[in-house]
Amino acid sequence: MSLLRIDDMSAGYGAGDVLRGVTLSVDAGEIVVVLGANGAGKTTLMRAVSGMIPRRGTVELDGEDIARSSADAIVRRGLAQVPQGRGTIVDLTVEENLRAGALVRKGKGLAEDLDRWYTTYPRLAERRRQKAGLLSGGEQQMLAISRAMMSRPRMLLCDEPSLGLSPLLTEELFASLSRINGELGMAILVVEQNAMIALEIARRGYLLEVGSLGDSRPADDFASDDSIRAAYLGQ
Amino acid sequence: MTSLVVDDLSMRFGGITALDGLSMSIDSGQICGLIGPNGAGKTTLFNCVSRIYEPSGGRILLADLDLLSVPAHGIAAHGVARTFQNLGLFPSLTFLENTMSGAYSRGRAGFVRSLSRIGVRAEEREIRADAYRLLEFLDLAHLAFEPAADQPFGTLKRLELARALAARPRLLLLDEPAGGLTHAEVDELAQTVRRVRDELGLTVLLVEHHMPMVMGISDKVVAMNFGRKIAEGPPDEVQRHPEVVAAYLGTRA
Amino acid sequence: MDLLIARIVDGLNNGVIYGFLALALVCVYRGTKHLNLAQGEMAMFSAFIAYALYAVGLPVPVAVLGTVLVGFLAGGLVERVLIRPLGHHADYSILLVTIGLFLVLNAGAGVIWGGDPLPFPALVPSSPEDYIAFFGTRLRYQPLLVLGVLIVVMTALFVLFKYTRLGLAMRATASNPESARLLGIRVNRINSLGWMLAAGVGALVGALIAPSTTLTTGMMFNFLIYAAAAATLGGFDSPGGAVLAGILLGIAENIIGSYVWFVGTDLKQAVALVILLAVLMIRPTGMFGTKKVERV
Amino acid sequence: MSKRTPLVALAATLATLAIAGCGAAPGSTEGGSSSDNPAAAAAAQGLGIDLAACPGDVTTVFGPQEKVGLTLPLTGGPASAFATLGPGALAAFEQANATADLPTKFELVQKDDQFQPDKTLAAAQGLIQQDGVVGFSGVTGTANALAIRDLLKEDCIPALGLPAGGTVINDPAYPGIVQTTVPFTLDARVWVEDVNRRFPDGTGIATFIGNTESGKDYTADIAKWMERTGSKSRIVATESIEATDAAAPSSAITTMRNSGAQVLFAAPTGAQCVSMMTEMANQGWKPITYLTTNCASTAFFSAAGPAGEGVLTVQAFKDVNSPRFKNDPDVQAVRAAMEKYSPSADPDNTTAYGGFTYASVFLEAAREAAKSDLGLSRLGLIVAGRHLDFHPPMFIDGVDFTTDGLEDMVPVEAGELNPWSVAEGGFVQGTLYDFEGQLTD
Repeated sequence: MSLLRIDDMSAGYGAGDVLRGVTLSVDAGEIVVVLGANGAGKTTLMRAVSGMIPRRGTVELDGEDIARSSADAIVRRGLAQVPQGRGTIVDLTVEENLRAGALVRKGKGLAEDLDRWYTTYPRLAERRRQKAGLLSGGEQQMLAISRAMMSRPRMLLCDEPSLGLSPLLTEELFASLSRINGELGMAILVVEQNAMIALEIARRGYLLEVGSLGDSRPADDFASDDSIRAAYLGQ
Repeated sequence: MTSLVVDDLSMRFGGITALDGLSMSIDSGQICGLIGPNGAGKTTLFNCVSRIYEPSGGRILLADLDLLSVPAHGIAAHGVARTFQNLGLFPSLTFLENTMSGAYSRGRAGFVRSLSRIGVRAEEREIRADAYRLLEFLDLAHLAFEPAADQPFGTLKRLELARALAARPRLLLLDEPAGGLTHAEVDELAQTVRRVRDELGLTVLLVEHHMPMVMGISDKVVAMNFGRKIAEGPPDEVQRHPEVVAAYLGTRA
Repeated sequence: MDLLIARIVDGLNNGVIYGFLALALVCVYRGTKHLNLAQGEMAMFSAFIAYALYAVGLPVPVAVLGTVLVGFLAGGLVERVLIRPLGHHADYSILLVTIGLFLVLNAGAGVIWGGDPLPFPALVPSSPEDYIAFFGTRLRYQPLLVLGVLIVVMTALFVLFKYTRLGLAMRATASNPESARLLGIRVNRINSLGWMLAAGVGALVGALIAPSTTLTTGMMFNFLIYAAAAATLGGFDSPGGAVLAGILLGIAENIIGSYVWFVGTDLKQAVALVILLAVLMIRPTGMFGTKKVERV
Repeated sequence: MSKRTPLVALAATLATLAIAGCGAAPGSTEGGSSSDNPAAAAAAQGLGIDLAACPGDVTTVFGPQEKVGLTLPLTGGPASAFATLGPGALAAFEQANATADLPTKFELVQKDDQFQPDKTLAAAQGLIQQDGVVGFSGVTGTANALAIRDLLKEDCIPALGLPAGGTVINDPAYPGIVQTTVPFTLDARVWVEDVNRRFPDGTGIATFIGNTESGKDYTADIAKWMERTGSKSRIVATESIEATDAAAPSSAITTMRNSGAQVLFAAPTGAQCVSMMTEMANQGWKPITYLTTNCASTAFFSAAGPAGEGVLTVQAFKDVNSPRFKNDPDVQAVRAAMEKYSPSADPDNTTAYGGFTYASVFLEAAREAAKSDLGLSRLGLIVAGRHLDFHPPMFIDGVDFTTDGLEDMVPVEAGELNPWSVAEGGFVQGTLYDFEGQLTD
């Protein structure tokens, strides 16, 4: 059974739907990427899944219906978010941001978790007492991923992690997502414009074109044909 | 015949270089598409040309006029008009009034004459007639006396175009005109932009993510990434340019 | 010298009240970034409730704790019924609603308890003979008690904000509500809690200072102006800053009013506002406020 | 619907204006006829009233049923302090309607003015134009009375029995306005005379005065009487307080204490009466303290507790809550009248008795007018109001209500200077000061 199952979901902001009849699934332990050019509706898709905007249709996490749950409830059910633009809580320190990520879960292991992410992203450890607003873009992205992982989610949503980052940093970041997937068996749904890098770590991919989602295809398939280029650059 | 020349333009915000020695040019009467991934510097360039930003270095020439020597509020009078991503219209004014509001920059009546009303009426009549002709041209005349509020987004986009044209520009800057439009509306808008260029003889700089539109109407395309120009040329060339493909699709390291 | 000390003590007495009420303002602001103009009237109404509890025979400390509890619940109710339905971006409407609440509470208290000032018993001995002599002036137990409770409450709030999960959730919500939701924080509940805390602190202020101001419907009006000034001066997100700014404001206004010949008592309020303006021109975030730090 | 409301209101206003205008026109043409009555002409001339300028005939005797207006704060902050005045006044009018043999029954119409002068003016206009009141009783507040006196003068409508202590109220240009409370100038005169008596060689005086209109009266009157009585005392500290300031006035007290003053003249507002006394006790400062008559209520002094001991106030009214007047037959009669004729009146509230007393001045003037040649008319009321000499039942013995045309404009010119006694739980009888005929300038 799919960990995340979305069936015929539509969503938008006020007048008119931006997404129309989207169907998508993510299995446990899998990285799935949604590719799409700017303006295709990637962020709308993410915000619809995470309950930040109203949506219609089926949204299930591990068989539980979350289509009518509020955004915070969805997170508490184990679907963690890395929002576009990283959602850094700028007035809190790096460590407070991480602790805020762990607020939804009860139980012990906070120190171990902090340790784990400081080890994964040593630059965060160096800046743990700094205000998070002072971090560079790449560091803030690392913070956003670690913070989402601090809730020990069942699944991670990543909205365009490469945004505003240099190719080198993007590469580094995707490598870390791949490790998180490998080491923790974490299912990850990532929407991303940078197709080549995303496809490198994903098992399957979807192509989002102005509000409608194509069928899922194995990552290698995309790499070998021209469909993405056509979608991104026209014709 | 060159209309807009951007020469070695740089723009730095704090420690970040948003434009890095960028040069490009558009011939008079051309439609030029400006593309690039998020954060490539398109909007920064756009805002430099429309004089919202003061570049850190370089030149911008419109025909023989040094645009950077013109004060920001004066560029409209020198033939540069722009549209906005999220519509800069007045919802309570009618279509005609909104269109007329675009013409104030070319009004000849100064402050004193406006006060004394000498010659102002005649000028106002002229502007009104002009605005109405523009609405007719853009198939909006039937809405001339309707308020802008509550009209469909696609219609308002065309109204914004009408308002920009009311300033009788030589150079029209379009900032993501396709954003928020449906497929059909985008096609319609593309045709309109073409027609405007053909019939009014404008030069158009278009920043747009919607590739089919850019590739469909542009005479030339400039692609940017990380503040630099990575390709410039006809659409089908730019589309296949390896650096452009890499910028959009990413690369395998 | 003795006179100067007396004036500092006088200023301190008022400053403690400014600081205390400012603390309540900060509680709402920290959670929700809203300024509650009805804060003073809520405190005044709470003091009357304490009086009513005392009048039916409860011991004074129980009456005070009782009104804090009532205030706490009422604060939550106000948030739930009046503020939340307006949505998260309704800053202007929320300001108007708090003005409305101000008027309703003021008129309501007048209708219920009348216009005559009521005597409210202090928690500590407060007959004219109860004081500690201090350089020719009298340190009285009542303001000392207010100061003591203020320090305790401020410390408690500091610990709450800085060292507890709840406090972290409140700070995260205040700084970036959208992100907070995406971390699973129940933002609405946190906002409620901010109002509850503020109303609880306000109730405590009202009941504690009523013995020295006497209990009337107008008792909080002026204090709110000073408290808002103190909260602004101290930086709206800093409990310690608001309290310190309140105390300094009380002392400064008194010293300047007494020793600068053209100021006098008539212009004391103006002094507070001039200090406010001066500080804001130099430090827009207040003396102890957090600067918004963010890299592009 | 919501859009139509202002239109309806506008239409109503225009209609009202039109009716008022039509009503005034024939009246003004007939106005000349009143000069046919030589008694009326003489009486009017004596008070400087131009009968020809009055709309309608002010000499027309009232019908069997007329309306009297009263403006007071029923909503807003001051409402709780003053609203009880209305039911007290109502008791007096209803009692008179039921028992007195006046040819006219008076219906009291109360209107809210929130204690704001501009609203008082609007309320008074409404009372005159819509309700057609023939007079006012109990317009509350000096500034409020000032706001409407031109309107009343234009319409030649009397206002008798005003709880407005300001010195400016007693102005010969406005003969129809009759004050009925301890005027602040009496307060100031008594304080100065009492200090002169205690300290023939002079002493230092501190003043603590509210930053209000009446505060200005106090400051001016204190200076005036100190000069006229040749007082050897000096004012050594002048502190003021904003009307809205609720903080204990510790800094002002500190300053006054350090001035070495032996005497304090204090005129703060409302609850400040209490916090001032408490703060003085807290600082251990015990000058001879004279406190404004506005503070002379048992409620304030009870709240002040031991701090009120010995503080002096001028009193003209019987304090219904003090042991001294608990069993006073007049107080009990008024209490009975309130219980019978206006059950909503609070029989323990001083202000309610005040309302009764203000109304009783109007009713006394009505009685006198009915007996006079002028009869019970608007002019009759004005003339009678300016020539009253009686003892309202709620006045302390020895204090009378006396007016004498434009010669003596100040009706209440005597008062007892009474110290508060904590042990008695009330003011105890002190010295009676009587300046009959000496306060009008």
